[in-house]
Amino acid sequence: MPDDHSPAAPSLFPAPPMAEQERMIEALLFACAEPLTLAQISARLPEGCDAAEALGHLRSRYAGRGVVLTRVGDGYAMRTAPDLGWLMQAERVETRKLSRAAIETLAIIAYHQPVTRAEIEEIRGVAVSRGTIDQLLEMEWIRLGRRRMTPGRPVTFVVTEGFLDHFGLESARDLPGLKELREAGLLDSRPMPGRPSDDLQDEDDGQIGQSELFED
Amino acid sequence: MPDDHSPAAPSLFPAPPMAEQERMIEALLFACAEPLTLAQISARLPEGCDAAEALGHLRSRYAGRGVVLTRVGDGYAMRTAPDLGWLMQAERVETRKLSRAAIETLAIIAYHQPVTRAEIEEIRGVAVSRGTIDQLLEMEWIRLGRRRMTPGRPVTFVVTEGFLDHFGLESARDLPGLKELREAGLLDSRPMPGRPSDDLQDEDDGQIGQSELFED
Amino acid sequence: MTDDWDQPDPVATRREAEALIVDVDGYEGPLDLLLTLSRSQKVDLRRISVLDLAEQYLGFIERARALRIELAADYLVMAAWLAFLKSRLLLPPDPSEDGPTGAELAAHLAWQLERLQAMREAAARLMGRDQKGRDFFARGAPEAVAVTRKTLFDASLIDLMRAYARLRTRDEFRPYAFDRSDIYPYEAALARLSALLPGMSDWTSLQMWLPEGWRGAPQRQRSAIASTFAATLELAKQGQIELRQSGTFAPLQLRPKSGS
Repeated sequence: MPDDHSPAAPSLFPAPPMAEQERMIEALLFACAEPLTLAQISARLPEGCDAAEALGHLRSRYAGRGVVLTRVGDGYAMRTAPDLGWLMQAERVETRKLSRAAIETLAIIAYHQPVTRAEIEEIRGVAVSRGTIDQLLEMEWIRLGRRRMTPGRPVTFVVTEGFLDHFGLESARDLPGLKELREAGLLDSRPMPGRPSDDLQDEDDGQIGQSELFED
Repeated sequence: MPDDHSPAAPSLFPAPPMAEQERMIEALLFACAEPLTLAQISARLPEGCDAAEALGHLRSRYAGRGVVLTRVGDGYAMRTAPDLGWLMQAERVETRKLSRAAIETLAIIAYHQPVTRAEIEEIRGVAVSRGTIDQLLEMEWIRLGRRRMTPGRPVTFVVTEGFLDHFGLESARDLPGLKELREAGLLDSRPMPGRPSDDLQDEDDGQIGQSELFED
Repeated sequence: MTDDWDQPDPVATRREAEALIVDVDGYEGPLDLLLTLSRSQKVDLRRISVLDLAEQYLGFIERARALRIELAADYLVMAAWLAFLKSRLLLPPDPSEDGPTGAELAAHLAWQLERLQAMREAAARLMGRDQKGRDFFARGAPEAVAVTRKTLFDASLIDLMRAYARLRTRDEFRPYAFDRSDIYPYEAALARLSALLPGMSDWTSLQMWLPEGWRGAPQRQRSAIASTFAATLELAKQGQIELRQSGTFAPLQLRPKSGS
């Protein structure tokens, strides 16, 4: 809003002062274990609040503290500072051990998303075993993306906000080494020389998908 | 800080600075499900720390914030500031799994939309209770679609944006088909002995059904 | 004879063979094996000699075959493809032949290996990151101040997909029921024949006894003949009618048995 003094929708009460808005968001984010989006936060605040600005203040207030305000995809959450993880040994939750195949499949989905099962198999050079995709879906680290507009219209997979949250990523763009991999051409989909058409189509589609997800 | 150079118990390493001790306690109290006593906090901090003093600092740091450091019995915990309790009122939600009837009905609507009640019953093989449909309508996961141009002009059901949002789908056509469910290991059925053609036909059927439904 | 002593130790041979089995099991397919073999060249994957790599792989497959180790089909497919690639790389290119050159195919394979390697490294880096619940933590005691009680029904995508899969699976196992509209039941034929019997006196052909509407379409007629024939056998057994046939495939005739 350009002018705070003339809100678009006139309200019966003036919006609380910024310091108070900050307190409210602080309380909300502390109370929730899951990230809250800007829209969800705004919906809970009184009318006329500027959640985005208050969030900015809150974020700098917590910079360098034992608990920090982090961004997770479209949401915001409070998390303990990563350098203090050793203090919380007792709170550690043992996550299910993922097989090597599952970890590689997850990485391929994260870096190549949206990606089809056939493409995952192409990259790994082996069939994706039963239950691997199932397990990742169940952990809610991956979800279904748009169907690919190629013959057979195969389903695609993308990573979720839960994945970003788990690995402390603000967005899929922040995946480690993404830029280098892309520059090295290792995220392209190159058809085998001499193999025609539908692979090329695949490639185009894949690139559109990538740019949609990764470009801002 | 009274005297950093002569700790009570001689230690091999100097205790972390007070600001660091404060950070540690902040993280601990944030991450722990239960209130922690002074003794418990001390036991988890590195040797030579003064938990009581750090707690005092932390307490004044949070004074007047949206979250405050409070004493709970013998322990300490972070709690929402009492004046902001109203913010958490809508927080109290009890999550329950959808009944089997409801999830099956929902799945049929998602895969076959627009679909009439009679068609749902035909697929499920049992009557669909009024309550089930009402519940899904109330959750705003389904809504009424166009009336079917057949005798009686029955109403049809389709899934909503809210449904897509909840299940992380871009569109209902991204749901995996029968063949893909099987490949993903979600469908464990083997073709019945001696009926291979039938099974194949079924698979095809599923796909034809899907494309008929979703092609525009 | 000292010759015996020159023979390789059978136990050692067997051990070697077993090691190879373990190794083949340890690889996740031919591409993984190729990547492992490529490490022996100790160069950047971009500068790797695909020809050497092909030799190594083919050598590995040969050894496995010599030891009679069962190799999965995809290992053999890759061996065939590498043998083809090797010939393309070694022979001067034939200008009349179209399709990709050996160098192009080799470059693609090198790129595939590099990509797989890159994804493995990315996976390792990903798992090496700080993880929630291990290195950083969410609120341990999320507050949910109770006042308004609202029941929220929840379901996940996997629940939805499983529900649908379950429904469709049940469909596949639905007991087989055939279309009965073209079937003339035996019970009906018996009832009909018994009812008509008193009005008949002389030999009549079985065909005459078929019900209305079952004499036209071959499928319906076949069913009616079969049922009616079965019914006549039953009535003959009961002593109510007599049956006769003048020759093989001749029309079957029946009449009520005198005295019945």
